[in-house]
Amino acid sequence: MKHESVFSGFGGQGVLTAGMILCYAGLNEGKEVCWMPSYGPEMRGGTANCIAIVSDEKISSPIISKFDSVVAFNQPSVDKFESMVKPGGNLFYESTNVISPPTRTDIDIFPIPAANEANKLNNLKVLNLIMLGAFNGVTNLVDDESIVFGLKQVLPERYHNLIPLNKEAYLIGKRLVEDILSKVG
Amino acid sequence: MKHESVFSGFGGQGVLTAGMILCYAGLNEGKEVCWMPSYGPEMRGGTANCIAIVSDEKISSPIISKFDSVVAFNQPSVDKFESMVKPGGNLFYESTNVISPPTRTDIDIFPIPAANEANKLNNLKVLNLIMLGAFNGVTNLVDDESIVFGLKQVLPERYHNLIPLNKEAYLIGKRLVEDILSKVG
Amino acid sequence: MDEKDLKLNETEFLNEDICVAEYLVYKKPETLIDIDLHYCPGCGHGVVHRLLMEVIEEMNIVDKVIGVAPVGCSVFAYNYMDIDMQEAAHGRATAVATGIKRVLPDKLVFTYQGDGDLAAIGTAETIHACNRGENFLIVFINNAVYGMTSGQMAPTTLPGMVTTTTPFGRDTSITGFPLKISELVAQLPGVCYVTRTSVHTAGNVRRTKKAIQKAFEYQMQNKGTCLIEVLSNCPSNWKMTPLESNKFIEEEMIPFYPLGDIKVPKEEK
Amino acid sequence: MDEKDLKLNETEFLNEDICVAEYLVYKKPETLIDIDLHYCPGCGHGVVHRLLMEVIEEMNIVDKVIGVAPVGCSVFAYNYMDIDMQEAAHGRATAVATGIKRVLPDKLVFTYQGDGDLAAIGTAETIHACNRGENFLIVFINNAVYGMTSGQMAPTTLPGMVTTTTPFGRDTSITGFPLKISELVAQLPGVCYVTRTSVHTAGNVRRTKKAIQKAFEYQMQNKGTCLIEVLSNCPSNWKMTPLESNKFIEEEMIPFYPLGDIKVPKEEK
Amino acid sequence: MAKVKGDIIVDIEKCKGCELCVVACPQGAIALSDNINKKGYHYMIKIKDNCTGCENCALVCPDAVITVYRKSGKKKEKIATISNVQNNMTMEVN
Amino acid sequence: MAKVKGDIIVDIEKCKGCELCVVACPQGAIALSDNINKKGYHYMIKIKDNCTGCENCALVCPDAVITVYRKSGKKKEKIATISNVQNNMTMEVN
Amino acid sequence: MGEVRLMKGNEALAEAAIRAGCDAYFGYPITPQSEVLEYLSREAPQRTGMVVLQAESEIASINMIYGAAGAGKRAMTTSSSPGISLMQEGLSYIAAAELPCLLANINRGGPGLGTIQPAQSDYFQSVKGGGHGDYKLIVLAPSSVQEMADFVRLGFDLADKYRNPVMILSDGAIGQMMEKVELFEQQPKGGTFPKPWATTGKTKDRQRNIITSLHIDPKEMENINLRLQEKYHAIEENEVRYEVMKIDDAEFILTAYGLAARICQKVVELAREKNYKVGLIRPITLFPFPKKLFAEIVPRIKGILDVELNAGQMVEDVKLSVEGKVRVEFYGRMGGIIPTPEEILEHFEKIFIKGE
Amino acid sequence: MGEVRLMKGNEALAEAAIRAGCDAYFGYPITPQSEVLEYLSREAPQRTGMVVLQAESEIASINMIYGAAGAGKRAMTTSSSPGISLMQEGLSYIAAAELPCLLANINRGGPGLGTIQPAQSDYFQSVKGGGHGDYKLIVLAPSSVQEMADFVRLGFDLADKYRNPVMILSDGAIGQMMEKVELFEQQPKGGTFPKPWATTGKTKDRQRNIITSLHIDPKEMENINLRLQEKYHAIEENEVRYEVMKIDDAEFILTAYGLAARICQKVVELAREKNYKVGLIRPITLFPFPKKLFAEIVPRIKGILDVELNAGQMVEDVKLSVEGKVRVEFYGRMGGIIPTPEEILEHFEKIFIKGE
Ligand SMILES: Cc1ncc(C[n+]2csc(CCOP(=O)(O)OP(=O)(O)O)c2C)c(N)n1
Ligand SMILES: Cc1ncc(C[n+]2csc(CCOP(=O)(O)OP(=O)(O)O)c2C)c(N)n1
Ligand code: SF4
Ligand code: SF4
Ligand code: SF4
Ligand code: SF4
Ligand code: SF4
Ligand code: SF4
Ligand SMILES: [Mg+2]
Ligand SMILES: [Mg+2]
Repeated sequence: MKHESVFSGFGGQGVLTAGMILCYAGLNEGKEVCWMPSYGPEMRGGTANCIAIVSDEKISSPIISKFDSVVAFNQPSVDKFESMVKPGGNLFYESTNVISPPTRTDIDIFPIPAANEANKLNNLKVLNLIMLGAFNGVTNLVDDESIVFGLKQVLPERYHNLIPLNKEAYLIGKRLVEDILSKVG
Repeated sequence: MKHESVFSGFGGQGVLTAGMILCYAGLNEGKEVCWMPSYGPEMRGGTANCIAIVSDEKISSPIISKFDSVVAFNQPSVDKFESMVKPGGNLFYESTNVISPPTRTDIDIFPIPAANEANKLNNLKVLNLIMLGAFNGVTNLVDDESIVFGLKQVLPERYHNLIPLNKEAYLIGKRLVEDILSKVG
Repeated sequence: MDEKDLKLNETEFLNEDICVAEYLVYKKPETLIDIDLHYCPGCGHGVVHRLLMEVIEEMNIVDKVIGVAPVGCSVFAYNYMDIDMQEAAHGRATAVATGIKRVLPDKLVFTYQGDGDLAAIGTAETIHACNRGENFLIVFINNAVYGMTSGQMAPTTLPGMVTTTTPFGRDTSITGFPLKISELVAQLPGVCYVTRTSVHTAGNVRRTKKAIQKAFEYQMQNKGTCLIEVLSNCPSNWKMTPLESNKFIEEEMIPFYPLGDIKVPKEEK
Repeated sequence: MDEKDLKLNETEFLNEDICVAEYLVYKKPETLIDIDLHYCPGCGHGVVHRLLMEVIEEMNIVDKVIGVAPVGCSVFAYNYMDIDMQEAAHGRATAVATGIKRVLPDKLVFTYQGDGDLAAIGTAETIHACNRGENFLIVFINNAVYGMTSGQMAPTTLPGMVTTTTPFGRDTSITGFPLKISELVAQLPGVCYVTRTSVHTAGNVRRTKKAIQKAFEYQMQNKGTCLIEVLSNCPSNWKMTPLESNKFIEEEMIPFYPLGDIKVPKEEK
Repeated sequence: MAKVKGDIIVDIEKCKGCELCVVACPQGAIALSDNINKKGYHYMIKIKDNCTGCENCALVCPDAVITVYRKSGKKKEKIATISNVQNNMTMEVN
Repeated sequence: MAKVKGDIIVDIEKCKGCELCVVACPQGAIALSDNINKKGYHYMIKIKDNCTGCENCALVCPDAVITVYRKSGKKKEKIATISNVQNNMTMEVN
Repeated sequence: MGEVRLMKGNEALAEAAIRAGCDAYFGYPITPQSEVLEYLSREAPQRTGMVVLQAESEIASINMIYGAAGAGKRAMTTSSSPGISLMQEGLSYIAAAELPCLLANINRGGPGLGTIQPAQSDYFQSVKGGGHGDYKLIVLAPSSVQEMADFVRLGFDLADKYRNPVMILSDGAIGQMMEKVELFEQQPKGGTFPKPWATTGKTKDRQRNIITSLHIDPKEMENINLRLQEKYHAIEENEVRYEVMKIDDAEFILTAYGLAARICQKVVELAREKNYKVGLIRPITLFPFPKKLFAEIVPRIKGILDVELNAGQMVEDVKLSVEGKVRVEFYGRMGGIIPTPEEILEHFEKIFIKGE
Repeated sequence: MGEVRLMKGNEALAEAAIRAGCDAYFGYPITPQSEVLEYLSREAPQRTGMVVLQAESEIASINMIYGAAGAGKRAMTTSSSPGISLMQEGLSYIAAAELPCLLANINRGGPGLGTIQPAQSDYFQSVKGGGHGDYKLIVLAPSSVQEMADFVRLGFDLADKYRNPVMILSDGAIGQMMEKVELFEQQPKGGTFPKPWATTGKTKDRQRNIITSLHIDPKEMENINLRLQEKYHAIEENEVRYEVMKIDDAEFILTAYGLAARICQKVVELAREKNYKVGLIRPITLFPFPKKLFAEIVPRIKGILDVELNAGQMVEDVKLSVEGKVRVEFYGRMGGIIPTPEEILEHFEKIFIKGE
């Protein structure tokens, strides 16, 4: 099993962190993982993305052009990565921010109104965990406890009080896709 | 015809200039010439030398290890260059300053009391022209007028009044070897 | 919400009798190219870019000016300024400017440099260009941090200030004190004009503009090196909102780096 | 004249009852290795070398001292000083010294640098080592010229002075004014002691020695950077006899570079 | 509402919502919108009609997105065409 | 001749004839020899017997070739062996 | 098993420096490697008392290394391409003075200011000598975060063993990516190699120590050079390291180092799926280069495809190793572009299978 | 015939710079090339109004060149090995920004501070690229004082033609020796190539000009690189220069550049006296290297002896050119030692005649 994904959005939306939590979760389960950020000055108010690979075997190339899943937090990310989803793969997108949604028919597309849900939690920062929840709700790549493990690794000690909130957001994301899946399935 | 020589002595004795005058003299006669100084911090109170080549044909290697003539202004120069005179070549040395004179028998050796003669002219600076005179007196490599041409090139305009004195020194050097040669021959 | 709504919403107060060319009092200069600046929200670099272009436009010297961009957040300055520009290696802007000005002495040259660029890696070039009295303008953006590389200590970082390379605050016993490079170069005889300004309030923006204009005038008069140090913010790396960052300038930066002229040409003293 | 004569000649005044160990008052230090110095006749480098070694010997700190030689005429300093030494790249002696001192904070470190080395190519390293207050001694030999490379202009060359690269005299409008680097670094808070001395008379030699000793003491007390600027001669490249060169120091150098303390530790002011 | 003397035009797509203009405005005439632009920023909007055309907001704006008009006072001499304003703005001034 | 109080030993082979010691000597006790050493320099010699052992000459000598003795005054405490002096010097001090 | 962590390559390198007993780090920020200085500033001084100093420039850094290494300490700096170019004079001095120390170049796309994306365009500079004079660095090319850590320890050991500077030549992608890394145990600070030549203050029981690269007499300088060349020869004999993948039955060899090798591993997998007998040689030491391995394998193969993130640099060493005895082709992308495995495979097929 | 003078190599280079219409020289003293700055300080400003400025360092020099060349002027600097190492970052920037300019390296023995005697140990640095990224300098190797002068004009012309930095790679001996030189006529200042890209102040009739090497988007950066590589290819096609001596009937080829080639001319003479059929190939352009000439001559010869004043650098390009088809041997001296013709001949005999 190897799952190759990319998380993409505005700088500040927590896309890098989302991918990193996923990798820590994989690590927690003894898997091979690889996380590769885009970096540099395009971060200045621009977009950011990271590749996250979770695999049972050793990972060869960390550079990939086709993804099992794309998690897009904004319009430019949808525009950029839609074509890079492998046939049969998943595209999750933050639907509040995206005006022209993806159109491919050979992949599974999940619109996630994460910003709305985050607003309900009164904390826009957890948007990324909602997206991650949606992602893992579909892929079932890692266990929920591993996500919590990942959260602990990624959040500085002084913010560990926010773990429950983040977990809640994660579960909301999961539930959102379960709803979608149940409607579809 | 190609004549390969080296002029060697203390810094300040004018050895580089002597070689340079010779090269200018060669140039004046349409010959190929090459002048190569030793350079760098060994100049600080140390020794200096230059290779001077005068030739009818194009000069290939400017780096040579055997000389037709060696003109040694002090003891270290005799010590260093005696062995590098080609068999049948010439070794001129400033005899006032040299305590252990050269000993080879397969070359022509000319002790030149240039310092004494320079003292007589009340100008130690012309020692180099005396040595050059000795050298050219034996080798007849260039004409006397060409030496004067060389002097003009080498001396800054404001010292051109010293040309007669230098020429005199040169002729003294020439005469010194003529005396030696006449005694031998 | 669709696009129509948005436009309506934003313009309901618009006074059509005022917003006409006749009453225009401020618009950005044409020489400031109309594309998005890549700077973070609130970053002072944008203000200084605009001021430079305003002065150049108002003085009508576009065809005379050659700018030198540094390596730092403002490395792309040449993307925004509609003038001839060169992008210099990190720290070498004043050497590059020397090269330009010496061969084109009738042109007006300026460098635009950050504190890392000018006061760390470029220290030798800065000091020697100033010491030679190179007749150009150095615009020095002091934001007390390496912006572009994400917030490392700069020579101008304040004592105790947290940066990514001084995670426990700048310890002057290890890294030394902030370098007041303006005060240093002001002592060099070749330097004609050194002033420290800021752009965190409208008044200071006005003063900075005036300084830039003066400096170009001095350059036209061949008076020697001019250096304008602009205290600027780096909200991203200071980990502050733009508003907080301006407060920091007021409360922390200015007390350490007092505003005002450090050196003016003799006849004006 | 043979060798016998020579010896006799030189020793006829020798007083055998005075020249005995008991009455010895001055001999060169053991740490100054007994080989010929490669310097030109009369060159001040030799004096400063000797003074350093005298102080180190007298303070009994040979096993604590690490010296850093520059690139310049004194590049071979390590040939003469019987202490551990490193030879630094041109201009980088203070960076090298920083590397040494930071890993061996209990040792005593000094650099020995010429004006080209310290004030031209090494400007950034000089300023920043001083600004960090690196706790070592910088011995700065100002001979107003690049000695080793045969007499080019140095940053400290006097206005109008002829060098091989200012054949018509230093034109300050082209090359700038002499850089008073001691005055510059004296302003940096990390710097504890800056003084300017010379070695052209016996009195000045004594004062220079005292300064060196003080600087080592301050270093032992962790007071920060000490810099001793020694005005020195370069008869060869000034095209003067040693005596003329000392007169030049007196009459031209000192008026421009006044002798004396430029900065002393606070408590001693 | 105060007598109108000045007004501003904001290039909202270029605004980064830094709020510096907001605190610079002596009239309290402007604020950030609750909406965001394409870049994801809350952009600046006028919230009152009391602008005096003092230029402060434009001066501090790092992104040079504000154009200022003022009815009173002497007219500016050189007035050029404003072609910069993005075409998704309602107003065009020629 | 003045009462002898001091004296010097010069390592003549290392002397470079710079004359700095000569002008530094308050007694005028030293001068350059007409002879030259192996390096080609006129070396310094004593010309008078009025040395006071003031050390000036030794202090200014760039080549550290001068050793100074002084009879009057307090004795130096640590006196080490002088092994440096070249062996073509007449005197050896142990 | 050592501690396992998920780390960025740059962080792993920094953590490994602490654990390898590094005494001093001097560095100047530059993307994509600033994490090294940042991590060390945060972690190192408290843990081992290691000196961590942000220098005023790369030139200062490399010369601080010179000083610290000359004082017998384990010293290190890191940078990325333009910064490494500035260190060339210092590096030549360090190599000449035979000072053991460690450098890392987290290569980004050049030339000039270029881009901050990963590249391998500094191979020549690292391997042939970007500074002046005949000298060699030992060059290690990690291709994983694990190796970013491991090669720090190996690098310091090789440096000490041979009194030679060691360069870890990595790139922006490996520096920035996070992978699982098993960390080795804390080593004694300063390592265990005796350094009797170091300048630590001359004690009575020994002669003075001098660190220098100046030998004004050409004979002496030639002797120094001969000694250096001898050392480089010994390194070539003893320290060649490489990794191979499926070369036993290979008809074609892919060769690549670092990040490009990671990608080529995937290419080998893809190629084998298509039944092409493709193997991979990944030089780990770029100097010393695994010449013999290439020479040996030549008779058994039909062609070599060298893949690099540059315009063709290591390929010269491959060609020099095979001496014209087999076809050597090159595929490279530049300026920070990273080719995909599919793209490389396609190129491979084009030249070796479809025989264009 | 032009004016004939007896000049030092360095002086000839300086004089030629004035005559080639050089607009600006920026330099820092270093032995054995300080005469260039000294000569120009004395002569240039009065004669042509050329700017001559002693910079505070080599780093400043190279970046001043950048500025002046970017302003469309003929700009030049010179240095020797350690100083050239310091210029590597700047050179990479200049190559990337495609600024025409001229450099000379009067090579001295390295590595480190080394010696000031002549050497050829900076071949790799000049030809392979001592700076970061994939770039090439056009490298000219004079072997006489005459060529020290002539190559300045040629160098400026090539630089302007290709918008590429040109390096004259010479050495201390050629820089210091005096020979007869015939000087070309004074050329127009600044040369005659149009430079519409230069930053001279944006006039209304054109877009702004930008000199930069930054292209943060890797695709853009790759395109820049592809364009550069194309240019280098064109240079390889058009600008190869070399000199041959008695190669028509040669069984053995000596190959050497610069000073070593001068010595090898004598070796050929000596060898011919002994009836060995020896010829000489002297690459004049080191990049572009005369690969084709070597490839062509291979079938006719028995062996090549490459002679350099280093540990073996150009020999790699010779080997890459002949692709293993003929034996290539190397003879080198290092650290400023210059071999005599006799010594080289002896070595030649040992390996090729006596067949050791
Ligand atoms: C030789 C070199 N070293 C380091 C860097 C990395 N670098 C880019 S910008 C920068 C510092 C920027 O700080 P500053 O000059 O203060 O500008 P700011 O971004 O704060 O405006 C550094 C270190 C580089 N590009 N080149
Ligand atoms: C990088 C580099 N640039 C230039 C040189 C040449 N160089 C050697 S010494 C020197 C200047 C010496 O002058 P200074 O520092 O004043 O020392 P002095 O000889 O006068 O005592 C120069 C430029 C060098 N060795 N290395
Ligand atoms: S990082 Fe700082 S200096 Fe750079 S653009 Fe952002 S706020 Fe401005
Ligand atoms: S050149 Fe000058 S500084 Fe150097 S040794 Fe001679 S006199 Fe002293
Ligand atoms: S012009 Fe003045 S009053 Fe009007 S919005 Fe701007 S700051 Fe407020
Ligand atoms: S200052 Fe400019 S960018 Fe910032 S909120 Fe106001 S209009 Fe927007
Ligand atoms: S010790 Fe004093 S008195 Fe004696 S020779 Fe020396 S300077 Fe003269
Ligand atoms: S000062 Fe020293 S070197 Fe100079 S003349 Fe006197 S003894 Fe000789
Ligand atoms: Mg900054
Ligand atoms: Mg000096």
